Amino acid sequence: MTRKIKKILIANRGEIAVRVMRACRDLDIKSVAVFSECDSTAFHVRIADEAYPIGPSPSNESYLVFDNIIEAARKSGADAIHPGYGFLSENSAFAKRCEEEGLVFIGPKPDTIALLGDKLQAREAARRAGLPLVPGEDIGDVTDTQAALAKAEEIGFPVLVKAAAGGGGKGMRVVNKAEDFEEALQRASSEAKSAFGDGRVFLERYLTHPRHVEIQIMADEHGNVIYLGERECSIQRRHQKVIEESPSPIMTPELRKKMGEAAVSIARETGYLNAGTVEFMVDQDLSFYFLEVNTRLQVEHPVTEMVTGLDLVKGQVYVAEGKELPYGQSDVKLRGHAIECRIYAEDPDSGFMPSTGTLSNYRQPAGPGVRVDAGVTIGSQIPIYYDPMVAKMVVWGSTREEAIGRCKRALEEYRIAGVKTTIGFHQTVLNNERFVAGDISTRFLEEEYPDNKYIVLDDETRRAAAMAVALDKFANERRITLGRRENQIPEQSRWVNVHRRLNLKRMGG
Amino acid sequence: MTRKIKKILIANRGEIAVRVMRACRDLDIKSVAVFSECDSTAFHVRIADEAYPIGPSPSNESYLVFDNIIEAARKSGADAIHPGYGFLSENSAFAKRCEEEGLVFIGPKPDTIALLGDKLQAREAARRAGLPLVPGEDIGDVTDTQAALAKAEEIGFPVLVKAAAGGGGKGMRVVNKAEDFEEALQRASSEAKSAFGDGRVFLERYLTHPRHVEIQIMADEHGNVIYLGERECSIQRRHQKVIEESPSPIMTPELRKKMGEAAVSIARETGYLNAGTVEFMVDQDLSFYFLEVNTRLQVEHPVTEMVTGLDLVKGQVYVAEGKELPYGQSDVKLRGHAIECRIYAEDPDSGFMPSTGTLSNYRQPAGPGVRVDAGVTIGSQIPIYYDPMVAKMVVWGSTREEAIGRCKRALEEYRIAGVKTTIGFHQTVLNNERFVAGDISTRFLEEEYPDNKYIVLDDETRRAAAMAVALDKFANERRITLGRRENQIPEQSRWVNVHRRLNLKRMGG
Amino acid sequence: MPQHYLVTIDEQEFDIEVEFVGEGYRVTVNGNEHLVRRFDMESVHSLMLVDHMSYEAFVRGNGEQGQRSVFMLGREIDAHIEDYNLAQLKKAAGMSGPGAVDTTVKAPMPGLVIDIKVSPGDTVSKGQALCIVEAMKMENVIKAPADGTVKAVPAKTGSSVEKGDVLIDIE
Amino acid sequence: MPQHYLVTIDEQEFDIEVEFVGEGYRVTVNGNEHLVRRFDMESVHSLMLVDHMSYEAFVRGNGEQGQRSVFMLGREIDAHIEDYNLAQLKKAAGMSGPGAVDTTVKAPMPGLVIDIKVSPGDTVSKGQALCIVEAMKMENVIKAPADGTVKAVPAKTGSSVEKGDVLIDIE
Repeated sequence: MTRKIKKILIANRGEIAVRVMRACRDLDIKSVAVFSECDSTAFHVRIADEAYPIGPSPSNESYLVFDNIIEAARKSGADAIHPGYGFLSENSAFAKRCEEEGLVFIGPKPDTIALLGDKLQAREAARRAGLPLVPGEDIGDVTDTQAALAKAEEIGFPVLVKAAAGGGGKGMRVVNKAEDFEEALQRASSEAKSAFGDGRVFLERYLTHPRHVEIQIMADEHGNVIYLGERECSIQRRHQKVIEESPSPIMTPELRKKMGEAAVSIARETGYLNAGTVEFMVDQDLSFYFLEVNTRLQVEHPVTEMVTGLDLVKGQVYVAEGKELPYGQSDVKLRGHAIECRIYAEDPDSGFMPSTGTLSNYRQPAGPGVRVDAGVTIGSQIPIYYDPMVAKMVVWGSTREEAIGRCKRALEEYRIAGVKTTIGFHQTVLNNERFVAGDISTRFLEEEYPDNKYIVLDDETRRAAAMAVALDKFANERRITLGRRENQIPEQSRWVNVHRRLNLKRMGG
Repeated sequence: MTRKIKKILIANRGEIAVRVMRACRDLDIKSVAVFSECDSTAFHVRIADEAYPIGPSPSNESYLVFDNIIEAARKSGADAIHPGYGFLSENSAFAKRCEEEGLVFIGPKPDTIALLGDKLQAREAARRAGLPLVPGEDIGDVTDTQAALAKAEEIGFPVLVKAAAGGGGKGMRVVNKAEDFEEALQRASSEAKSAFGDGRVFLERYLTHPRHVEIQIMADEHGNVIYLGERECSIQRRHQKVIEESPSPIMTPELRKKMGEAAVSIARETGYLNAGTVEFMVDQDLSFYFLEVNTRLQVEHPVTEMVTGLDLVKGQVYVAEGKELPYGQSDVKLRGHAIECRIYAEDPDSGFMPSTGTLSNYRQPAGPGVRVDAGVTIGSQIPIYYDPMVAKMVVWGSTREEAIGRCKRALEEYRIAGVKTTIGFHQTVLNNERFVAGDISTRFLEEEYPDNKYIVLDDETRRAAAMAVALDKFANERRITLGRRENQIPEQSRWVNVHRRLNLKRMGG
Repeated sequence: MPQHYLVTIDEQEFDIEVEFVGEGYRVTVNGNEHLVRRFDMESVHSLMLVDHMSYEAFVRGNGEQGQRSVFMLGREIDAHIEDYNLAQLKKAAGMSGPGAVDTTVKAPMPGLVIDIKVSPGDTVSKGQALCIVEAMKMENVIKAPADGTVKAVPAKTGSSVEKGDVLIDIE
Repeated sequence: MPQHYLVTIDEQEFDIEVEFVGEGYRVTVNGNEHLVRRFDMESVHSLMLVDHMSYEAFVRGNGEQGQRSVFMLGREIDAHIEDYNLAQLKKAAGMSGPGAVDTTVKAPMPGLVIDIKVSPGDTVSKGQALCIVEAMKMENVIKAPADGTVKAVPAKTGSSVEKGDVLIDIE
């Protein structure tokens, strides 16, 4: 049974809201923005067809409040809700609420979200679907530390303690030896309890140089499940991806087929619907292990779009309309190489400390092979309430080498003033020999930059910057001196003034 | 014999200078800008590694002066010159001068440029290469109008009078009947004489509904000549292309092969080197006729780049280095569909009258499938001296339908304030049913918009614009009233003020 | 206090009343009421939420009194605004409204006059070519805005003109 | 009249003299002379042609006297500028230059203090975690900028802080 979606409310903000709205416009579907108090002039509000306020700035008073979002959907007459990523995107209760309200939730069914959101249940589903798992054990009761330690020793150190309900590195600990185990277990559990309200943890063997490789899947109501290649996401800081690419430098057609089919298996096992991502760890011998399923659109979906030529958000809408996917497995062909750099308002050299402020300048790179999905524009404020990602810069090249070249060019072209950003960090990584050789793992950053110092300026840049500072001061001092004389001239454009000043200088002024 | 190019001077300005510089940066080659007086802060100067002044604003005192450009090349230590399009790009004397100065001219050999720049000689070369020609005749001596009329009658009216040295519609006349022939002949010849210093003309049968379809070619020093698909460029105003796409909606694989091989034949016949374009007219029965060869990079080259995945400017540099093309004919695979809209600073409803000024706002569209090659940024001035094109907006979609949808979205996202532009014109054409159906010819615009009125506003937009004007006036009047009260508050960011004002309003202010 | 304006776009008239209310502005357009929230952004740039419909608009004066350019949805829209009551008075008095034709033909951009096709005393009809101005390497034909008689021709062939210079005077 | 500055970036010192000359500025950096043309663009934004090398640079003060942020080539570079002679006098007098450590630990962004790991009287070493501030859904560890002894702890667990608020005082 198909239904026509005419208006979609996007229950999100920032670049992903803008991304979904662009797909809506491409499809001639109306888009509805929601915004908190500090987001009233945010870029996603400006791009939308309609916009509704949903409460104060903190997300638990706005973007996370079911009622406010449902009310905005009612008022606007939206017939579907796209949750983006983060916020309510993996909240099965919200998906269920949408169902009850007669709104199409663009994502999997609530039960699937609930099942795969529980790491232990997801692990079980993966086992049933025949996916390889990292050797590991469930620990029901964290009070019996002796039994837990026995299990850890059975797996063998180093061992990873992970929260069952976890995500984003919270409630996670690497334990290198038995003596440290008990404390790590308790801390992981209490962290998980405070972060997710669920203190259950489990143990996994800790792979020392794993890659994070994930498979994009797409499933419709008609039983079609396909995979759309992989993404290599090994460059991580604080267990968060910062650079992603497709294809993975280590991928072979055989491995892609094996991993792709494994991803399709767990999707079938769980009755998966819509877009999703099956995450794997890949060891140095190219054996791979199931990690988890993300039941939503990923931040890094554009790299897949650029190599497959398919629009994943459009695909999500088609599937949500009950239609059959317009392409089958054999239509998925990869072309070239794509790399994404997440541009965060953070200071890389201060442990990626968030940086807030107003973007007094913002100019995106452009030209061949460059796609920027941004949530900001010139004048935008970076508020303290939300994730500090301002944009994703994605480049495509016919080869990985070309993509890296274009990526470096585009990073140099980026102009952001007002906040510190991760652009310099990306420039450093893209020039790193190991990265260029594709020799990476999730431990890449800690191995290559043990002192967390990423920004290295060459002499020429440093000297030019010093000159810029001196000239700025000189010009300001001179402006004060010249002030009285300049007042005689009626107001003109700044440009005319520049040329006039230059002419004065030419005349020996 | 290969040579390594380390530094390229780009003898051009605007978007094409920026485009070539981006390719240089991708290749780790240094780029050198040249600039006239009014271009000292132009975008291409800001993107370049180095920049040299070459004279006053009029192009015949700067961008067209051989000596000034050669001197800048000398000073900068550039080893090659890329001419872009326009200016010196098809000037064989300049190409020769570069050769003499030991600089690599990135383009064909001087003799090839000279030969193909003469329409009569080019026609002869095409005939030798076995290309189909529009029935037509050379008229040596325009003083013998009786002989010329006899030739015109032999061809059959309507007949087209064309300047041998022509381009851009100058020295061109359509003659529908014998009575009008003599005057048209004289006017075309005198126009050609004053524009090109060469009054020779020739006659061609005038096709009533032809398409303009051109083939991109690339040739190296090792005898490899390949074609990279076609571009449909039938949407023209004043004989200038404004919307181009690839592939052509009427193309079949068989026709592409035939036209592509014809293009390769004339390239081989003329010893062609580097990138070039062979232009054809295609009649309604899909028969095609040779038009001319453009011995340079075309404005519309990005649509070819987007469907082939190949970087043509990089290809030009490889070939100029004496290397073999890194891809053969069988590697050229077309994927999806690309459309380019040329954004001119012109008023479409006043006969595309150029519009000058300063860009008080400039925000480019972005997101999936959108590439913008711009020669401007916020604050840029559009000077009166040069071509008024400010940017090329190019979109890619997996189908023509998807490309059109994205194109309309991207045009709506464009924000340019300060000059009139052709954005509204493009929006109109992209919504035209005949355009959507691919039913176009070079007469499309005159047939569909006989009164030259392109901008049609819908009621909703008109009403919203009226409200914007009223609210702007209201707010300005109020600001004057509130002025004194606001002065009490110390300077804060404009954003804070907005929120404060809004709160005032909420409190009944 | 509500303000009352007459806005004209493409000869279509909008009778608009604006007043502050608690959450924004109440804007009544030809009798239909809208609630509008409006946010200033950079200089002339604003975001309007018209009954929740989102519009980015840039409004600026374009030289003459009451004339405005609105940049919206990628387009530039020409508009004219006037105090409503004043406009009614003018109409009653038979004075020219914003739709009336400006019979002074001005240079639309800086350039070089390369041809003048009329002389004082000539009768011209709307759309007829009056002169040719070259700018940006292109010849731009300047046409008569209305039927009339050429009164004066200040422009000279071969001379440079600035934007706004009077080329031809028609009456 | 030439001006003489001392600019410090990453502890590297640049002795810079600037003066107007016919075509732009003569800038002497650690004895090497450069000809620089400089164009103001928008507000803090400028284009420099340094011996023809093209740089777009944005310079702005970042709060404290002499501190500057330079936005260039996609990066933000921290710099300090001082009158050259004044800087030499200070050095001679043994006063702290720009490289000296600020022993007042301030909140680098607005946020919520969720943990304080030191008390007055504690000895701390450079890089040691002092407290944790949550902002943008992330916990940010604030570390000691140098070895020293905690003098005072104005920050309180559970309280909000604004950017620049003093968290910990070290001596």
